[in-house]
Amino acid sequence: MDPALRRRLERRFGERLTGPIRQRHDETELRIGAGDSGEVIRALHDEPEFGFTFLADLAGVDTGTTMQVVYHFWGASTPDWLRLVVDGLPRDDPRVPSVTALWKGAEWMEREAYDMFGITFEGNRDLRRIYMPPDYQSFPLRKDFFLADDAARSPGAGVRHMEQTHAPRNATPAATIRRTRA
Amino acid sequence: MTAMARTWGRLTLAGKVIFTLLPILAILTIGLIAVVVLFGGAILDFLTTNLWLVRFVVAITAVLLMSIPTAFLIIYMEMKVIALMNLRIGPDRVGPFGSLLSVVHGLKVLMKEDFSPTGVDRIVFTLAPIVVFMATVMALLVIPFAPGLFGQDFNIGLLYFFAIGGMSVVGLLMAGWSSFNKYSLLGGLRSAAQVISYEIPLTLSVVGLLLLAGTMSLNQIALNQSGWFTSWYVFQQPLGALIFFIAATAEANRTPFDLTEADSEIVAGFATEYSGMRFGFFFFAEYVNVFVVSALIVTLFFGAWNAPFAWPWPVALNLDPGSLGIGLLILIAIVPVIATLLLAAPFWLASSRVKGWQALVMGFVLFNLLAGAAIVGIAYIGLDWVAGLFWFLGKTYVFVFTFVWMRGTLPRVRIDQLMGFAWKWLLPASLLNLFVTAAAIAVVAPR
Amino acid sequence: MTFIPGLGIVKGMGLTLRRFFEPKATIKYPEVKPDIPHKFRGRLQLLYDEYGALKCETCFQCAQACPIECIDMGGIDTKGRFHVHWGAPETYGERREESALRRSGRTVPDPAYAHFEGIDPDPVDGILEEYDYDPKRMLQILEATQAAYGHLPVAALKRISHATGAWYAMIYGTASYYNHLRFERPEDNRQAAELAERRPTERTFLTGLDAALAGGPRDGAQKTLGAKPN
Amino acid sequence: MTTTTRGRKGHASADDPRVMLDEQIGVFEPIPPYPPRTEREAEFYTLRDGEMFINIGPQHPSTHGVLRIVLKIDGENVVDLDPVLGYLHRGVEKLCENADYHQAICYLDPLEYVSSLFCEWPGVMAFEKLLDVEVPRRAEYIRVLSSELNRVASHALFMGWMALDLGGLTPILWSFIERDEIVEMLASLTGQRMLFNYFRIGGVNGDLNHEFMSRLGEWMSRATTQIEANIGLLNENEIFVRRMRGLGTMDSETALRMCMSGPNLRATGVPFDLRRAHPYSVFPELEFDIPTRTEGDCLARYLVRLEEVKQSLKIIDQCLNNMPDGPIMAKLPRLLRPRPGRAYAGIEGPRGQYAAYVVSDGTDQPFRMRIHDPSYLHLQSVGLLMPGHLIADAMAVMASLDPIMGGVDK
Repeated sequence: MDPALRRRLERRFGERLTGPIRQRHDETELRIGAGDSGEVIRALHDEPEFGFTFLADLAGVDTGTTMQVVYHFWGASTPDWLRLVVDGLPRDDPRVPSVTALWKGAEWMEREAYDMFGITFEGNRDLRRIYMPPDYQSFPLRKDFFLADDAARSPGAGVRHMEQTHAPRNATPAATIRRTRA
Repeated sequence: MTAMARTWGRLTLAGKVIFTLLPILAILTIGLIAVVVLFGGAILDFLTTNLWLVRFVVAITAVLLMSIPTAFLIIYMEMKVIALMNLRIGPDRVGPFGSLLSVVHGLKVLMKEDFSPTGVDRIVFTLAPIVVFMATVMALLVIPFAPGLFGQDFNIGLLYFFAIGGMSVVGLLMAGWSSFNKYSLLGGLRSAAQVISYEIPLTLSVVGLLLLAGTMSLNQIALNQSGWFTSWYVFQQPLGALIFFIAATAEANRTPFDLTEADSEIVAGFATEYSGMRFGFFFFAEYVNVFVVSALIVTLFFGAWNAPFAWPWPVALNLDPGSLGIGLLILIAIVPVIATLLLAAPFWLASSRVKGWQALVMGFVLFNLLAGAAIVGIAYIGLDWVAGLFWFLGKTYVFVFTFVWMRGTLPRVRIDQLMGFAWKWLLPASLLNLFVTAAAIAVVAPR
Repeated sequence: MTFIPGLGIVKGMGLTLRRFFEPKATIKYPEVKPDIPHKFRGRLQLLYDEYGALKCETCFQCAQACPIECIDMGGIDTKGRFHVHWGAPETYGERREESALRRSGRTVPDPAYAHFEGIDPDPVDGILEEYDYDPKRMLQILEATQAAYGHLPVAALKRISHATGAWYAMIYGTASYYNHLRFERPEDNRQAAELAERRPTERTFLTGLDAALAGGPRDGAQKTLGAKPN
Repeated sequence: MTTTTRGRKGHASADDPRVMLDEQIGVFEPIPPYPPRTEREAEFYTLRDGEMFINIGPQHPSTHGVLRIVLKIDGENVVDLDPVLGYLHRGVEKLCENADYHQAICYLDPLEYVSSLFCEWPGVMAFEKLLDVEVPRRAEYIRVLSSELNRVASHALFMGWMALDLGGLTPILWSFIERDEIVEMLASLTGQRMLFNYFRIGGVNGDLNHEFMSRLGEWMSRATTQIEANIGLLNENEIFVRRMRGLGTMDSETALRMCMSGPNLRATGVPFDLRRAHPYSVFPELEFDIPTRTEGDCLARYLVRLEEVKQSLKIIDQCLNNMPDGPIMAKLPRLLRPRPGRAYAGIEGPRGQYAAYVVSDGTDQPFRMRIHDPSYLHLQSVGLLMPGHLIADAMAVMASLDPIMGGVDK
């Protein structure tokens, strides 16, 4: 835990935060909206008081109600991991600016998030599916995905009632989807 | 009529061909018998006057027959030697120490389906392995295995060798082009570039040797190196021998110059689409080629069939078994029995637990071993071609082992390094070798 | 790298030649068995107690806990009354989802199998009675069931499984093996019907039974399929 | 060959290729068979004069798994490339979300099957952070000890593959002998040779035993000399060094922008090692160096890994000397229900930063399990390193980055 980092972050991004800065173990969590993410990440990367030059991870999260993009940074200025949660993306059309201008290596991580969650990263020049076949329709890591629906629709697969097992006919999605306040 | 037509229609293509050929063959056989009966004497006369024809046919047959066991042997060597260097055991199941595994491989490729993939150019695809194999086997014709034991003594033997060696690249190109596969195409083009580049240093490196020897006949070159091992050409042409060895490695597509079949880059090169006996031909050709190249290195630089030392005393084995008369017959009948009994006696006397028949078997085996050794020894001393073959094959397999050893040790070079090495280093070095040799000859022994 | 060109290569050749004579690492497997570590987990075996009885009580806890569901077991329950088995792979999905939900503290949305459409069990009971609950005559049972319902409902398959004692997986395998057996009503699964139309070669193997099930006479079926009499 | 099925007599067999072909072979189907989705894809799949595509994989001797790379080549020169992933995709993250916390660990093992312990560790560490578990010190030491052994095994295999992709047959077998000894040793500790499944939430599965210790001691006594002898075959070989030096060069700025980590980043001169940069476990108590090189080429990556092996041996030695006594598992309830929260844990593996981000919703299953694998990001940079080199070099570059497809396709 690094309270100095917390103070610095509050001072710099105070009005942009959509939630309190949380600190637990060796992690500091920052929560912003989709509109601010580009500027905030650039500031974290460029400004010497932060200097988070190492993008440790980029992940999409489906909370069941909204979409998130979660970045993890490492910088020499603090012993903590910095977690940046871009929160409150709509589930039907989640969009965030890409960070490929700062970290070209984020391209594939963004592609993966697009493939698994359908999150569109504006500015990624090569945003297409990476794991799933190109004609695949759905986004497997979303919470409303139960089994491989496309696979069951493909010719030769005789497992249609298996598919229904995982999306029960008389159960409304609201009762089945797992959701949390992440 | 319809039944016949239906039968004909059910035959496969091969069946149709054989069915057509069989009557013709029968008629030809009858004709041949008639010719032999009628003109047998005349033909015999012709053959005795033109003995070179008989010699040629026999040589071709012998070379073809020996190429397959040679390939088997070298394939086994490759498997076993590399395995031992890898700290593995290698083949050890079929035959003693797994030595029949390569034979089993040969039978396996024979039994596989003769398969050509969709889209290949069938004719060229089928011809390519034959061209490669024939080019390799034909080179064996001029190798002098022993005094008097060679296919053909051309006075341009070396030139013939290079010409035939250059022909195999045509086969590789044919295979690469006709396979309808990009890996094959790359492999074929690589082999063309590589073999053509390395032909030049290969040829130039022996020019100095030719100046010394004054002949291109391999037989004559072998004769020039008789006596002690100091008269081998490697001591007069060390640089030439080194260049020849390196260029020959590239010519035989062996590691570290095996770019044509670099399995980690272009899957199997020109042989990617081949299977069964067609692949077998490539495979055999590669290993026969290793033998040919080693044999040529031995012939040119390492004294061919000559022993490294001159036989210190004059040998005059004048055995005339006929002079013994009836004694010979008695000797043949009695000596084995007596020798067996004599050799069995110590075993029988040594331990009471050894049964009589066991001692006799041991004695017989010992006698056979001794007799075999005696016969081989006498043959080595008495027949110079046996001694020559012994030394020639021994030296050749040392070089075959070296090739295998290099394959077990070295990684592969890159294509641009390969070409750069040929043109920037080997070619100037071989030219230097040529000039130095010529100058030395001009200074030491001006005509 | 040294300044003498080729020295590294020569050194490497020397090393391989030395290794050529060194003892080898190969274990000649069938003759020589490698010594397996004491703690090795790859060996699956059931342990016996000192009286020679199996220690396993068939509590299925291991099968339930196995995350990749590789444990498939059967036995007699602790009271020695029933032969029980932990289902075949096809049933894992169903069982798995419910148990997972239950364990995670959420409500299970449906009782087991309730989301399959219900059927009138009388026809299938009659068929089972007719075939004497004989699992060896599974194909006839399934064909008769399909004739009765028009397709093979899951509930009917479950009922057949319970009544005949055959595993659901085996019945499912039998049913999915034959082309003329189907799991959906033909009108529900338009795609499967289209697919079947596009595969004329396979349909030539259909029997008269299928033609009868499809509702047409035998000759008519042959005519539409275009199969020529030989 | 313009045969049609209609013109032929007799029965058409399904095996006859001519039945399937109604036009002449020779025209390739356009790749891809669907319209391009991005500008980059459209640009890549447009051929200029003299260029052609060649598929490396998914079945190819040197793709280290089922990877397919579409190379655009001009003669032997690689112009551009497009890696195609997903042949080994199992959806491990989704599987973990449907398993409870104990079960999820066993899904992490097969991610990188040559260094399984490093895949378990971040997951276990993240779970421990969620549960606020204090791991006993002995367990931490055992973790460090076993994982450093696994690092040596992984790097040994890397050297073999590296040589094999350059055409050398022998080093791969020697390094497999080395790896086999370590793996047998770990099998006597963990119970399995490859997918160890050894780390548990709050500790490890079993204590050190006599068999493991005797094997380890026997191996440690000759490990250094044996590894030295093995690498002598490659390190001094002119052919090897000439092929590797100056190949696939990357500077430190680019490496950071490509999100690289581990030896590949250290080969460019950045001394970034999570064991020091973000200390975890007992690494602050251990002494070791972070080997770096500044060249950033394939040879540097190779040599950095060699140095790492020596450092690992040093760490193993210290672990054995400092091994404390005590329990190997923390006291934990059988059913784990962490309170809702998020945790991130990253460790330094043989290939770079392995990490896991876990979201808990208060049930016994992770709500979201994100697995971060370095191979994925390193494989991405082949697009930067390969173009301009030859096909043969493309393989060398890929081997030097050392991606494992099990981790790339999660």
